Amino acid sequence: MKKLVFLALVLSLFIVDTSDARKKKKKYEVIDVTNGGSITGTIKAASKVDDPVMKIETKKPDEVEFCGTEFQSNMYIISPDLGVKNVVVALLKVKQGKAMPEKDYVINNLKCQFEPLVGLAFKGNNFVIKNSDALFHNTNLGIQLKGGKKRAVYNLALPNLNQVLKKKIKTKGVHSIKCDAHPWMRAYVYSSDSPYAALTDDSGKFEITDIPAGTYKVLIWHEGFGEVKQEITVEAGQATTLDHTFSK
Amino acid sequence: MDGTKQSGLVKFKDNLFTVKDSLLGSFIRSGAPTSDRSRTAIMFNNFFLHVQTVKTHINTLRPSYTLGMGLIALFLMIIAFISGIFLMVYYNPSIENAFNSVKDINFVVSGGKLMRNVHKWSGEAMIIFVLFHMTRVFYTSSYLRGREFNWLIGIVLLVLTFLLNLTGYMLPWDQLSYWALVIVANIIAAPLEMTDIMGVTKYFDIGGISKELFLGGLVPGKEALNRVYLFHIMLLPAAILIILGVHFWRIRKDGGLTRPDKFDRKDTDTTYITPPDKTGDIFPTYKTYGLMELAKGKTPAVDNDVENTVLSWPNLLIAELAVMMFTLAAVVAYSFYIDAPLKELANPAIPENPAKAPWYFLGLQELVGYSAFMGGQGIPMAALLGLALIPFLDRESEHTGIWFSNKQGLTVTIISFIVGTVGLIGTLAFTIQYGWFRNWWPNIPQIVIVMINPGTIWLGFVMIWSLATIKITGSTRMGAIALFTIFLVSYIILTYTGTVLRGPNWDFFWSQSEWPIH
Amino acid sequence: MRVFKILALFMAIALLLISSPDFISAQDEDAEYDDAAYEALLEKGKEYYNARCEACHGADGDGKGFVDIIRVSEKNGRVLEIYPRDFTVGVYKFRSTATGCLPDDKDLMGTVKRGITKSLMPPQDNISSEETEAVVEYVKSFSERYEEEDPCDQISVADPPVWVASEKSIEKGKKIYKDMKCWECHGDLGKGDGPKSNDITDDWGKRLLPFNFVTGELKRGSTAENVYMTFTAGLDGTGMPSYQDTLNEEDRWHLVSYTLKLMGLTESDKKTASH
Amino acid sequence: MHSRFYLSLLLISSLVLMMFIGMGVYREMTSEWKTYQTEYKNMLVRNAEDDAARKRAEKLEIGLRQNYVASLNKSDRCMSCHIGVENPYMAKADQPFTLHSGDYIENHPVDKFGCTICHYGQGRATNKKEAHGKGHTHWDYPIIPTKYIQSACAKCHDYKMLQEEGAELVVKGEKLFREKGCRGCHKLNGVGGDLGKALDGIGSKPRAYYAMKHVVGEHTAYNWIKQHFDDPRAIVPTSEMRVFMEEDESDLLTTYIFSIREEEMPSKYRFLKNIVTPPRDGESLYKMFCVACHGSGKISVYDEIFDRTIPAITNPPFLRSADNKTIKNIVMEGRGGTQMTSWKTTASGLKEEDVDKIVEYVASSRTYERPEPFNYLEFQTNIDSGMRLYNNRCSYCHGKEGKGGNRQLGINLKNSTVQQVLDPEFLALTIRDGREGTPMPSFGGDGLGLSDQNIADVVAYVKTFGKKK
Repeated sequence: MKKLVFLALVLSLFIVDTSDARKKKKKYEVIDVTNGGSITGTIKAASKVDDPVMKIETKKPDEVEFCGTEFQSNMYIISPDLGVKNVVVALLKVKQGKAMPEKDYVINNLKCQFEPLVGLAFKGNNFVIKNSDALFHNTNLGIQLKGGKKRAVYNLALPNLNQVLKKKIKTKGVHSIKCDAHPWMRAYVYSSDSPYAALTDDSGKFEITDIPAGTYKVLIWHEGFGEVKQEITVEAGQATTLDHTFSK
Repeated sequence: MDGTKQSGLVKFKDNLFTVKDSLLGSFIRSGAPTSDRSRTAIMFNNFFLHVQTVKTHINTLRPSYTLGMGLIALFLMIIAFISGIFLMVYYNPSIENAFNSVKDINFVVSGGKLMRNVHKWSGEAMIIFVLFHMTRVFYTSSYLRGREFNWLIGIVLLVLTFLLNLTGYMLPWDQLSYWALVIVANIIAAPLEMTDIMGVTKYFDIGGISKELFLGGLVPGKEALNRVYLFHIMLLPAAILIILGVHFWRIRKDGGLTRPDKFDRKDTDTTYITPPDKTGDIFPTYKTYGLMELAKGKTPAVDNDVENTVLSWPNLLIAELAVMMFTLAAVVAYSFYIDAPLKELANPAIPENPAKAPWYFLGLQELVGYSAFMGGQGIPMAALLGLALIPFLDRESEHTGIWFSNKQGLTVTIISFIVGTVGLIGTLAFTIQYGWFRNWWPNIPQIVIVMINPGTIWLGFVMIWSLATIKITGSTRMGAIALFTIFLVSYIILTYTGTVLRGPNWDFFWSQSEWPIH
Repeated sequence: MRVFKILALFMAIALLLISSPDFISAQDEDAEYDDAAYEALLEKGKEYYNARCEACHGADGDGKGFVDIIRVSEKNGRVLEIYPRDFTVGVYKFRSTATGCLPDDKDLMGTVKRGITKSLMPPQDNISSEETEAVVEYVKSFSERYEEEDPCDQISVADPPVWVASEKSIEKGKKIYKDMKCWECHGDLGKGDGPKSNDITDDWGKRLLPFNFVTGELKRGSTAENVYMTFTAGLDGTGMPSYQDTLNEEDRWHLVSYTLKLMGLTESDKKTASH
Repeated sequence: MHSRFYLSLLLISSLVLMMFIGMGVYREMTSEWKTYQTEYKNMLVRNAEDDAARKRAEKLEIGLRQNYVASLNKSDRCMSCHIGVENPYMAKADQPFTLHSGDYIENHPVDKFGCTICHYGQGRATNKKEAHGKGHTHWDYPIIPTKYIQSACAKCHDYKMLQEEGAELVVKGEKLFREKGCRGCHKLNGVGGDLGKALDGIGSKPRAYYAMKHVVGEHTAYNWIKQHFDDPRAIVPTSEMRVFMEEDESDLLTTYIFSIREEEMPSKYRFLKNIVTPPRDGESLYKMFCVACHGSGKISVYDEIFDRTIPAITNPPFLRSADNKTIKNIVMEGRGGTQMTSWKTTASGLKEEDVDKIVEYVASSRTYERPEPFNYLEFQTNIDSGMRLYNNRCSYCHGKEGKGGNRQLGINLKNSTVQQVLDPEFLALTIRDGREGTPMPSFGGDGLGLSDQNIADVVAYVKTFGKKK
């Protein structure tokens, strides 16, 4: 009997072990962060950039009525003192730290636009994809790769009004969202595998807190300006400043 | 001597004032007959009436005996003649204008369309009623007792009826006409198949020559149209009129219509006859007369059955008048609703698919599908020959005047009808389903197919069947009934098959609605 | 006795491992680092790839071989521009896994063997199963995605219900086709000419044309199961979304019926065609 | 009287006959055109402006009207119903009384031209159904839809005049006909390709000429042609016609098609002053005969209709390795086993000088000098090695036996042109350098790594295809 128990134990160990062995990258580990550092800063643009107006071209007359013929792209929302909104600032490859936020990320198809335009999602939660239009939308979500390529993550059909789908967030990085039925629709979500990611506010400010001391790689990404990666060292209990100025 | 001294002018004056009466009197010499004597006289004295006997046997007047078929056929012919003359006024027999003139008859001439319909339908109905008439004559054994010759004349009339219709079909020069002409020309050229088989076409091309004679060239064109027109309006009508005269003459000479040897009057007979009025009766019922002493055979009065005859005026004449009006009314009513077909202008480049002969020849066309020679000429000739020989091979005259001869005759008719229907449908179904020799052995010599094809096999079967009937029943009349019944059934079934069941490429279809849309 | 018990224990473990579906992939992942057999397999795959695939898909698997774009003019004159697949991204259309998932190895092997005749990828009719496996392993090695992600489970497809392609089902499918807005891309008559058909791009930013059903030739093979799988899994990398969450299984089969009708592949279509 | 049966038969039959004769007379009296004419007369009387006009209107005779035009052999009775066609007061009236639109009627008076010479339909008919020739009326030329009516103008007028005076649709159609390359497959006046039917007199072909099985709507020649342009394979399932229409192009071409007629108009009707011969330079000829398949010729396309690749014939890499003589040879001989037919004068009716012009035009985008020669003849070739290489490297596109097609990207290597007309040097260059803009990769040099010797072997092997039967 004892031997059987032993056998089961060994077996279960082995199985757990094999499934772990597939993960070459260690999973994010939650620890108690005491006296963590923080990063604050402002992302600015070198000069004012005009926010382009985008045209809507469709062959379906009912959509012209519903969606309009053009819209403000909101790509460059720049405050008077040149702070840039909707910039993602995220620490990369964080091995351990505070607990992941538990919050689903809602992608709403509203009036032929995605809402929100740029957002932060945290791995392990769900994408909640919602269609608030009486139109066919599909939500084609993919990781942005180098060279303008994309890697599909979800491509889901939402033909009906008020349809809601829930899908696990399982990938990380900057995802672009598009709707193949309405090629002007676009949105971005940064899916982070650590809780250390932030989005700039209207004045271009952001803050990331409770970071265990150490040297990190930071990603600064903006839809129009592109992305920048930097190294930053966070000291315990200190606020480190990270400013960046995008130029076009 | 006053009278003689009357001046010529006064005489002229008198004559002038009485011209109306004297003119009428010379037309209507005797006025309306009021007595049997005058009724008799009028039958003698009137050219149109004298072809009929003075007294008519009651049997002749019974609709259930004659069914009026011969008369209807006659009246149809008259209607067709009259309407044909009307159409001839407008029709133009040239390939440039034939079609247009028919269109004009349809569209512009007042009543032209109706008249054309009447002509067309009376002509085609004539075929049906000539056949019905023949059927009646056959089943009542009316081809015997001196009537053998008239039977032959009847067959000639049948052929003439076919030819008149056929030539008429070709005149509008539309697609139907043209392709029917082509088919007929090919049937005429059918001996080509035989000469080809014998390998003598090079020296003796009888089929080709006949075709060329008929068309007036190698392809249907204006010569063919002229020829057909000539046939249709002159040669064939003249022939049919003359031969029809002989036909009637023979009826009169052969003692009128047949009747049973033992005739019983029925109470219902009074529905059809007016009994003789006895005033001035010149034909006592107890006397018999031979009206023409040189005439052979029996005149209706010279018989022991004289008490069953009634005066032709008014009995026969009313009957004839009624049938005439009936025929006319029926033809006009039919023509009012159903238009005679007229398709597109003849176009030699675009064959009709299926190219069909007129419906009454589609039985032949079905047989032509097996072998051009046998179907087009061999089998029809054999059938006509068989029909012509019936009165000479069956001489049992005791059944004359009785429908189906006797009970056995009716049985033979029914059995032959069933055997004919089932057998022929079976043969056709087999051929349609499995094809024939050519489909099984593509390299088989054509002569085998000419000799052995569904048509000839059926012909052989019919012969064997009627011989067997003769053997079993010991009666040639029964054999004749078997033969004729199957002939009739075959004509109907083959015609139906060719008309309804054959579609494009002569393929089999249950109905025209299944034809592939073209 | 003891020896026997130890033996039994090892056998039990071995049995369990084999029966576990994770075993093979586990093997592979490990093998990438330390298994010489795996290296040999890759080498073999590379050899095959360089001989038969490289001209189109490129030596680096980025779809930029010497052949470049292949253009196919459909019968209605629509010219499809076909770019050989870029393996570096690791996105595949013909999967039997849910949307966003890596394909099952069997999917890839099937595609290699069958070819995609519509896109002129020739079928590899005389390839052995080891060669297939090898070349698929090699193709997989182009994308780091295989290192990052877990393969998903295959979606199981039962045999098509008997009523698929029946008149009634076609009618229902037609309604779904309308309600699901399939026509917006694929057109009312399925000719790929809907109002959205000109605006669609794939994940590489290249213009895409929606499938023209009338051609009757589905790239992954024109069977009912494949059509069903397309609705279920979607075609990743293209505009064709997955309807797995939107339509229930029955409705997807109805849609299959209508699709087959549009493609002229129902029984009655075949009958009229032979007429 | 006792003969009740016959007497009652006589009575009933006579009554029926009378009835039908009466009905026949009634039908004549109330014929369609009589009704229309009465209506027209009433309209005139009602709307008369003064007494004289009213008197004139009242005198209008009701009767069939016919235009007989002897030289056209037309008897048109259309005006029996369309009685107001020349009456300017009828401009706003409804059909059938309305005035003829436009000013055509001024130069084409009805009594000189009739109606059916332009509109077709059955002029002799006196009821609408048969006159318009619609439905099952057994009339070969039903009334032509107004959108194609200009096809009739081209019977008598030259294109310049048509262009200037309001018949531009048929002019556009004619231009399209030249520029869509219709004659690449269809002969007209003896010049053109052999793949399709000759188009001489196509506009006069009767309805029965067309297989109407798949035509949607009414089965007329007009619908057939129009729908066949829109989707050839919907009308003729086995059609290989490569024609792709945009917007109204199919209507324009249909209009032109119905101006190609068999019958010739009498000379006094013809109005040909400025006959402009269409340009016959290389580009026009290329469009007329080649463009339907080759398009611009810059890129090669695998065509699902032909089930083979249509080569790019104007792209520079091809021109670099093929000199004008080679191209001309290909054009003149055609490529056996493919849709490329021979363009010799005897086969296509095209003059040799025209072929020269086409070749010149095709070669005009040649940008490079001849490539570095391969010198094929200097190699000792080994056919076995060529076969191995071919099977390994070429057969996936060109097929094991070099036939191409059938879902294989490569062109047919087995046809007589490749085997006999093209010299090995050309083939070797093609293999070595590939064809940019087409799927044919460069196998030599840095490309897929075949040595010159290998290439020579492959060429030698390819050349053996012609010998095998």
